[in-house]
Amino acid sequence: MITFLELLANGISVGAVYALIALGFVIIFKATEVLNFAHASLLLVGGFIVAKLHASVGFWAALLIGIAGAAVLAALIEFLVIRRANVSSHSVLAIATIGIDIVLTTELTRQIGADVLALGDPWRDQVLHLGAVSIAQTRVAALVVAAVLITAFLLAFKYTNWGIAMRATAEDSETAALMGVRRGRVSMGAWAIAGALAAVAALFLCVFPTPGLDRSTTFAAMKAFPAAILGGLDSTTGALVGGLIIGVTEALMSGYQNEMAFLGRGIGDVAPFLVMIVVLLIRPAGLFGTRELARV
Amino acid sequence: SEKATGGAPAASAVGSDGVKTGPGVTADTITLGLMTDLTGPYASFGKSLTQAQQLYFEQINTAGGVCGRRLETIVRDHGYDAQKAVAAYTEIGPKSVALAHIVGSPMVNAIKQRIEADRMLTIPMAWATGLLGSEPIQVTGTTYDIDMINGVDFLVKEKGVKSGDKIGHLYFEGDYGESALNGSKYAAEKLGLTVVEQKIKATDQDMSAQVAAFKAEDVKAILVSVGPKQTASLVGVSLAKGMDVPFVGSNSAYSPQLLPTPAGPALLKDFYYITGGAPISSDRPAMKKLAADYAAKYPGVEIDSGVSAGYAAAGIVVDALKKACESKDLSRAGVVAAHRSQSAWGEAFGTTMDFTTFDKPASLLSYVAKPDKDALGGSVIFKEAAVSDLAKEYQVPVG
Amino acid sequence: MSRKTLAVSAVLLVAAVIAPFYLEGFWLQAGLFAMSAAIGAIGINLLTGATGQLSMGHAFFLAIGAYAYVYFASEPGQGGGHALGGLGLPTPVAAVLAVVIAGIAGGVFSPIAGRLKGAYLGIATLALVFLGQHLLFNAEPVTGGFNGRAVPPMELFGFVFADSPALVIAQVPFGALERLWFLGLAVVVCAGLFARGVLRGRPGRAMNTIRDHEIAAGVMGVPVARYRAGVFVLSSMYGGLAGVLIALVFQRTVPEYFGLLLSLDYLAMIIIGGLGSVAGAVIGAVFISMLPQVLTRYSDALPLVAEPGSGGVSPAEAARLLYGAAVVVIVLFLPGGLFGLAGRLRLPLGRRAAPVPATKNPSLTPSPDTRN
Amino acid sequence: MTGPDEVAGVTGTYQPAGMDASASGVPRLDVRDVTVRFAGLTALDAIGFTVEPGSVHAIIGPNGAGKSTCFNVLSGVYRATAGSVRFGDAELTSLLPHRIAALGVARTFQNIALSPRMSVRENLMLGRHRLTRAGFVSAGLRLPSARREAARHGERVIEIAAFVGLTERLATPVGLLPYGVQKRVELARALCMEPRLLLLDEPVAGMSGGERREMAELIVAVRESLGISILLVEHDMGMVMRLADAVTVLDFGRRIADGPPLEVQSDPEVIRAYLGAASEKEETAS
Amino acid sequence: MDVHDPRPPEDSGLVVRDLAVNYGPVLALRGVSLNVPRGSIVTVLGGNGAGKSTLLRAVSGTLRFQRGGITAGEISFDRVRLSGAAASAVVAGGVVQVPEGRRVFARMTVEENLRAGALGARDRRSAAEARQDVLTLFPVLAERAGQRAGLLSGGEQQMLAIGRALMARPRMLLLDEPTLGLAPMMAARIADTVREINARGTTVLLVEQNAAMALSLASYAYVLEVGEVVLSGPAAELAESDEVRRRYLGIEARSEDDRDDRDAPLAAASAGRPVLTRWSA
Ligand SMILES: Nc1ncnc2c1ncn2[C@@H]1O[C@H](COP(=O)(O)OP(=O)(O)OP(=O)(O)O)[C@@H](O)[C@H]1O
Ligand SMILES: Nc1ncnc2c1ncn2[C@@H]1O[C@H](COP(=O)(O)OP(=O)(O)OP(=O)(O)O)[C@@H](O)[C@H]1O
Ligand SMILES: CC(C)C[C@H](N)C(=O)O
Ligand SMILES: [Mg+2]
Ligand SMILES: [Mg+2]
Repeated sequence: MITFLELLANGISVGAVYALIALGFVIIFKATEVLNFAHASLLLVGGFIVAKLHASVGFWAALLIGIAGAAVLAALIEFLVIRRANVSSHSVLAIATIGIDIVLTTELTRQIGADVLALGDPWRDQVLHLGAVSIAQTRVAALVVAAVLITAFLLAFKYTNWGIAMRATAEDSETAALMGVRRGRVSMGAWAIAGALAAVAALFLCVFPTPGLDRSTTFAAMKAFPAAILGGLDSTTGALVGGLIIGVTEALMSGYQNEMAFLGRGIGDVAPFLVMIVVLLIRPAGLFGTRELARV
Repeated sequence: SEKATGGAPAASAVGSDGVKTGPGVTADTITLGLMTDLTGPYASFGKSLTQAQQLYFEQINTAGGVCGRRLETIVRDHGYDAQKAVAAYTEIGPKSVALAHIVGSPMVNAIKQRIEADRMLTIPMAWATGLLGSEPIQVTGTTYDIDMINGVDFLVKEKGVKSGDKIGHLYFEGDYGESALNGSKYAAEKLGLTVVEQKIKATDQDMSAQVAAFKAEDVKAILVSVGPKQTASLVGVSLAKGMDVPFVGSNSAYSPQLLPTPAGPALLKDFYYITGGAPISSDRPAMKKLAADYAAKYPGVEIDSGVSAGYAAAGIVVDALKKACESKDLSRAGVVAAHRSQSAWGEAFGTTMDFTTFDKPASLLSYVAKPDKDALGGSVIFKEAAVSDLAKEYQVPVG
Repeated sequence: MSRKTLAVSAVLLVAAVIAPFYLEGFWLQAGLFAMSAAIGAIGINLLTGATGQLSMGHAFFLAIGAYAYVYFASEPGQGGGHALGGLGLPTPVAAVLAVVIAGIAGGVFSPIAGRLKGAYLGIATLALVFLGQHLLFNAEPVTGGFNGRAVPPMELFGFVFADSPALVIAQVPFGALERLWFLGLAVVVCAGLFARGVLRGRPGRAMNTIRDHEIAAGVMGVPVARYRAGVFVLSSMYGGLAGVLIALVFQRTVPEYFGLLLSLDYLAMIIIGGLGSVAGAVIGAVFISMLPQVLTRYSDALPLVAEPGSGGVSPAEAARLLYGAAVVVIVLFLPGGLFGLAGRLRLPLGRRAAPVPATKNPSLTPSPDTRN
Repeated sequence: MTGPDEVAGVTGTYQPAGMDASASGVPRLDVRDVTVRFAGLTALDAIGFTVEPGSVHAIIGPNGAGKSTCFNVLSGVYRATAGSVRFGDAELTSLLPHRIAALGVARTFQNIALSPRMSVRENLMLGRHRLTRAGFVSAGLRLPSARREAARHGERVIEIAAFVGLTERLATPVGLLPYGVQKRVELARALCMEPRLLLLDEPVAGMSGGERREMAELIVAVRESLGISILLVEHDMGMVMRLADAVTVLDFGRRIADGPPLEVQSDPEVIRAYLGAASEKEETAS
Repeated sequence: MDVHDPRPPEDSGLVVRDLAVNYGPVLALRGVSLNVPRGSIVTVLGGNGAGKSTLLRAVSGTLRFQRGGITAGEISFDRVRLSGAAASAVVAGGVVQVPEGRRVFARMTVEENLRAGALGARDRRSAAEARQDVLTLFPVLAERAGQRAGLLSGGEQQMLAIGRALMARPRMLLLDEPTLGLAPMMAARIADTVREINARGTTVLLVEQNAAMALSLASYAYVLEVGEVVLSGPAAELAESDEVRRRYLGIEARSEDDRDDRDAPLAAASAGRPVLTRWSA
C-alpha cells in the first residue's frame, strides 16, 4: 500500500511536469491549430539559458532570462515561419515545426555537447515527507505551478478578449482580422507564451529527480504528446488531466514492472501510449477535447 | 573497369618488400577505420576515443610507423544510428585493414555479418556478451556480465549483502543492460540473492518510480547498468528518500560530468563502478604518460575513461599489425591471425588479456572504481583488479 | 504520359541500369537506401498526401516488414543466447508474406485509422512506433531482441542476392549490393507504377475527396471508413516492402533503427518531395536519404563541414541542419515540394494549368464544421 | 393545412414526358415521423411527406427550420432519432451514406463541397464511384477491366458535362471556376451518380438572376429527360413555384403545410412563418 | 427612405479612386472609382467573379489573406486613408465588413462570436449596449447564445454575422451578400435591418446578388463587370434599365409582364441543350 501511494505520488508529481509541457502544445494548438513539434527544442533553449546563466546572475534572474529567451525564440518561429507559411493544411505546418525542431535541437545539442548541466534551483534534492510517502519538493512546486497556470489559462481563454481573439484567429484568421484582431500579435503572443511555458516546464524537467539538462532532455517532451492528446488537444483542463494520467500510468507500470513482467519489461514507457489509444478509441477527440463538428 | 566494390573480396597482392597486402594497405600506408559517435548519445566518449587513438597513431608514425608504412585513419561518425553505421562501413570498410574502434553494440551488431565476411579486425567500444564469438571482433577486457558478477561478489564480500537479501538491478533495454543482467542473475542465484529487475529506456530521465519499486522490495544494494544521467537520478533520489544502500555500476554507468550536478555528493557517497580497464588516474607509468601526452596534445580537454580505453584499443590493433608484419602478411586475415596469436597482452595498461580464444572474454579481471572529484578522469581505483570465483565458473553464453 | 515524361523516364531508367557498373559500393548502398525510402515514402504519401491522414507510425510497418521477412525466411536456430524461431520458407514467399503481414498489422489498427484525423491520428500512430520497439526488444524468439537477427539473402530461382557465389559481369565483380540494386530498382518501379495507377484511378479520386471533403465523399458513395482503413493497409504494405528491402541491404535487423526519427524522416520526405504524388515521394526519399551520405562523403571538401572530431559542425550535424532547414524552406517557398518546383521550371516549355488558388478551407484535414 | 392523402392525389398526376415513372424504376420516397434531436434542440419533429416518382418536390421554410437536416437524414449524414424513411423497399434511416448513395440517392450541398484541386472531369468521375468497381488492385495494376470501365464511364461523364454545359471546363481545376459554375459542377456530379432521387439543397443561392434562370432550366431538363424524382430546398419562391409539383413547408422542425404550390403559397400559416406579409410583392423580384 | 443627392461631395464617406487589385497574376479590379457618401446606402451589383468581394476586401485591408494586393489607386473614409492600412486599423476607423459566406467562428459559441465582434470596437464600454441592440434585432441569437455557431442553420449564421459586425458599432458597414441563402421573410428582415442601421447614421455599402432588394434599398448603384465599373447611377434609374433587368433581375425582356415571365413554361431544351438519356448498364 505504501508503495502504491508512493508510486501514485510520484506519478502525480511527474504528471504535473508533463501537464506543463502539454499545456504548451495546447496553447499553440488553440491559437494556430498547429501541433507544435518544436516545443521540445523550446524546452531545451529555456533550460539551456537557465543552466548557463544561473551561476553568474543567480537562479531567479537566470530563470527570468530563460523564460524571456524561450518566449522570444518562439515568437520568432511564429514570425518567420508559421505566419509566412502558405500551406494547404495544418498537418503540413506541423511537419514544418518538425523541421524547425531538428534545426534547433541539432544546434543546441552541439552547444550542450556531452555535458549534464545543473540548473541551480533552490530546492536541490530536498523531499517532502507525507507520512511514509515522500515527494521531491521540486515536484510539489511543479504541481502547484502547473495547477495555477492551467487554471489561469482556462479562465483567460474563456473570459478574456485575448482568449476570444486567439480562438477566432485560430479558426479563421481572415475573418478575425475583419473583427479588428491583429492576427500577428495574437498568434505571436500565443507562441511567446508557449515558449515561456516551455522554459518553466524545462526547469521542472531538469531539476532534482533528474540530474540536469542534457541532449536527451527533449525526448522527455515526447511523453507530453500522449498527455496532450489524451486530454484533448484544445483543452487546458485536458492538459492537466492528461499529464496526470500519463504520469501515474507510467509510474505504476514501472513500479509494478515485476508483477507485469509478462507484458515485457520496460512497459512503463509504452503504457502511456496504450492508455492514449484506448481513450481515443472511445473518445476520438480526447477526454476533454471538442469533437470536430460535422455538418453540411 | 576500375570500380572498387565493397562486395567482392579484393585481390591480395604481395608488395615489393615481400609483405602480403590487402585492402587498406599500400606500399607506404596502412589505413585504419574509426566508427565513432560524435553527435549521438555517446558523443563525449566517442570524441575521447578518437582523439586518444589519433594520438597513439601519431606517436607510432613519429617512431617510424608499422612495417615501414604510415598509419592513416578514416573517421566516420555514426551518431549511434545503425543505418549510418552500415553506410559508413560500406564506405570505409573497403579502404581499411582494421577498425580501431566502433562505438556501441547495436552498431557492431548491424555490421557483424560484413565484418566476419571481410575478416576485418574490429575493436568494439562496447562490452555486451553478444559481441563475443566472432573471430575478427575483439572485445577488450571483461564483458558487462563478468563485471556484474564481480560486482555482486564485491557487494557480498565488502558491503554486507548476504544470502537471502534482495538486490536491485536497474538496466537499459538493449544488449548492454541485458547482458549485465545476465551476470547479476547468475551471481545472485549462486549466492542466494534475489534480483529485483527494473528495465528502462535510454530516454527515461527520472528514476523516482524505480526507486519506489526498489524501496518497496527493501533491496540491500543496487546494481546500475544504465547511462550516467539515469545513474545520477537513481542515486540522488534513493538518498533523498532515505534509501541508503551501496550502488555498483557497469563501466558505462558513470561519467565525471556528473560530479558538478546536484547528484554529485550522492555519487561520492556510496557509488562504485566495475571496469575491466584501469581508470586513467591509476599510477601505472603507461597511464601517467598517456595522461601527460594527451594533455599536451589536447590542452584543456577533459579526460575521461574513453581516453584510456581508446588508447589501449589502438595499441591492440597496432600490435596485431606489427605481429602480422613479422609474418609478412598484412592482409586482413593475416592481421586477425596475428592478433589471435597473442595470449598475454596489455600488462602495461593494467589488464592482461588473452586473445587466443574469441568465445570467452579476453579477461575476467575487474577493477572496482570510485568517483573522486580531484582525480584525473573523475575516478580512482577503489579495489585492485580481481576475479571472483563465481566469474571463473561462469559459462559465457555465446551467440 | 506525355512524350517528354516518357523520354525522361527512359533516360533515368537507363542511367539506373548502368549505374552498378560504375558506382562504388558506397553509392550503390546509398542508392539502395534511397530505393527503400522511396517505396516507403510512396506508401505514406498515399496516406498522408493523397488521403490527408497524418501518420507518424511508418517506422513500425517497416519494422514489421523487415522482421517478418527474417522470421519467415530463417531456419529456426540459436542466437544471442536464446532460441530463435523461423519458418525457413523460400525467400520470395517470405518477402510476399512479410508485406502481407505488414498490411494485416495496418488492418488491425484500422479501428483507429478509420476514425481519427489530423493531429490525433498523428500521435496515435506515434504510439505504434513505441509499441513496435517494445515488441522488437521483448519478443526475442521472433525478433532476436536487442541483438536483432541476421537477414537471409534473397534467392530468386536459384540466384542469390549476396556476395557469394562470386559473379563477374563485364569485368565488374557483382556483389550483394550490385545484385540487390537491380532487385531494388525493379521493386521501386513496380511500386511506383502501382501507386500511380491507384492515384489516377477510381481509388485515388475517392482518396482525394476524403481528404478534401469527407462528408461529400460518403454521400457520393465512397465508404469512407473502409477506404481510410484500406489506404492505411496499403500504405502499411508499402512500409513493409520498404522494410524487406532495407533488411536485405543491412543484412541484419536491429531494433534501434525502427524508431521515431525514421518515421519523421518519412514525413519530411513527402513534404520535401511534394504531397500526393509518386514522383514527389521518390524525389523526397532520394533527398533525405542521400543528404547525410553526400555530406559525410565530401566532408573534406566542404568548407563549413568540419572533420569528425575536430569540434566544428560535423557532417552528420550539417546534414540534420540542412534537412530541417529544407523542410522549413519548402513549406515556406515551395508549397508543391521539389516535384512542384520541377513542374514550375517546366512551365515555360509545356502548357500547364495555372496554379490553383488557395481555397478558403484548404484541407489535408478538412474541418467540415465551416459551411464552405 | 393539407393531409397526406390529398398530397398524393395532387402530386401523383405528374408524368414526365413520354415515360412511365413507376416502370422506369424510380421508387417512391416515404418520409414518416422523422425526428432529429441535437443536444437540447429538436431540429426535426416527427415530419413526414411523400415524394412521388418522377415529381419535383420542394421543401421550404424559414432558416433553421430543418430543411438541410432533413436532407442530411435522407443522405445518411445524420441519423434520425426516430422515424422511418423508405425509398422503395429500402429503409434509409439505418444506412450509412455510401449505402444510400448505392440506392441511387444523390445530392448537392448548400455550401459547395467539391475537391478544389481536382479537375472538373475528376470531380465528375467521383460521381461514378458507385457505378464502377475498380479497387486498389485493379487500378494499381491497370487491369484491362479497370481501363475499359474508366473509358466507358469517361464517355458518360462527357455526355453529362455537355448536358450541364461544362464541356469546355472539363480539364479546369474546380477551385478556379466561378461560383455559379461550381454550383453546376455540383449538379453534374450528382447526375453522374445516375440517381433515381436527386436532392438539391439551395441550388441557386448566391447566383445572379441570369444564372438562376439557367439553373432552373437545367433542373427542368433533368426531370424531362431522366424522369427521376427531385427533392428541392430553395428560398427563391419564384423558382419553387415554377418548378415544384408539391411543396412541404417546415417551421421549427415541424411540418406546417404540404400540398401543391399555389395552395401552400396562400396558406396563412405559411405566410406568417415564412413568406411574410411582403411576399406578394417580393416574389416577382427574386 | 431618405433621398440623397446622387452626386455628393467627393470627400466625405467612402471614396475609392482608380483602384486596381490583383491576386498574383490575376487582375481582379481595374480603375474602379466609387463613392459612398456619409449616411447613404450604395449598392454594387455584378455577376459572379465581377470583383465585388475583392472591392470589399480592398477596403477592409484583408486582401493579403488571399495573396492579393492593391496595385494602384486610393481608398479613404472620411478623408482618412484606408488603402495600405492594416485590417485592424480599418476596423478602428469604424469601417466593418460582414464577409461573404457568413464566416462565423464555428467552434465558438454564439455569445463568443458576438464578443469577437466587439474586439476591434473603438469604445469598449458601449459593447454591452451594442449587444443589447443586436439581440433585440435578432432574438434567435439570444436563444442560441450558448450554442456553437457552426451548428446554426445558414440563415441563423447570417444573422450572427451581421450581429457580430454591429457589435463594433461601425460608422460604415460593408455587407457582402447578406441575404445569401436567407428565407424571403428573413431577407426582408435583413433589408429592414439595413435600412434601420442606416437610419441610425451608419453608412452602408451593400453588395448583393438579390438585385431587386439591393436596388430598392440603395440610393445609388454601381454595376461591376469583370473588374470594371460599367454602369452607375441612382438606384431607381438603374432598376429600370434593360441591361440590369435582364442580367441581374433575371427578367427576359422589359416589355413582358413579370407574372407572365414567371408562369411561362421553362423550356427544357432551350438554347440547344443536349439531351441526356438514361444510363443503361
Ligand atoms: N449537427 C448539429 N448539431 C446541433 N444542431 C444542429 C446540427 N445541425 C443542425 N442543427 C440545428 O438544427 C436546426 C436546423 O438546421 P438546418 O440546417 O436543417 O436548417 P435549414 O432549414 O437548412 O436552414 P437554412 O435555410 O438556413 O439552411 C438549426 O437550428 C441548427 O442550428
Ligand atoms: N484568392 C484569390 N486568388 C486568385 N484569384 C481570386 C481570388 N479571389 C478571387 N479571385 C478572382 O478575382 C475575381 C473577382 O472575384 P470576387 O470574389 O471579388 O468576385 P465577386 O464579384 O465577389 O463574385 P461572387 O458574386 O461570386 O461572390 C474573380 O475572377 C476571381 O476568380
Ligand atoms: C559506452 C557505450 C558506447 C557502450 C554502450 N553501453 C553499448 O554497449 O552500446
Ligand atoms: Mg439549409
Ligand atoms: Mg463575392
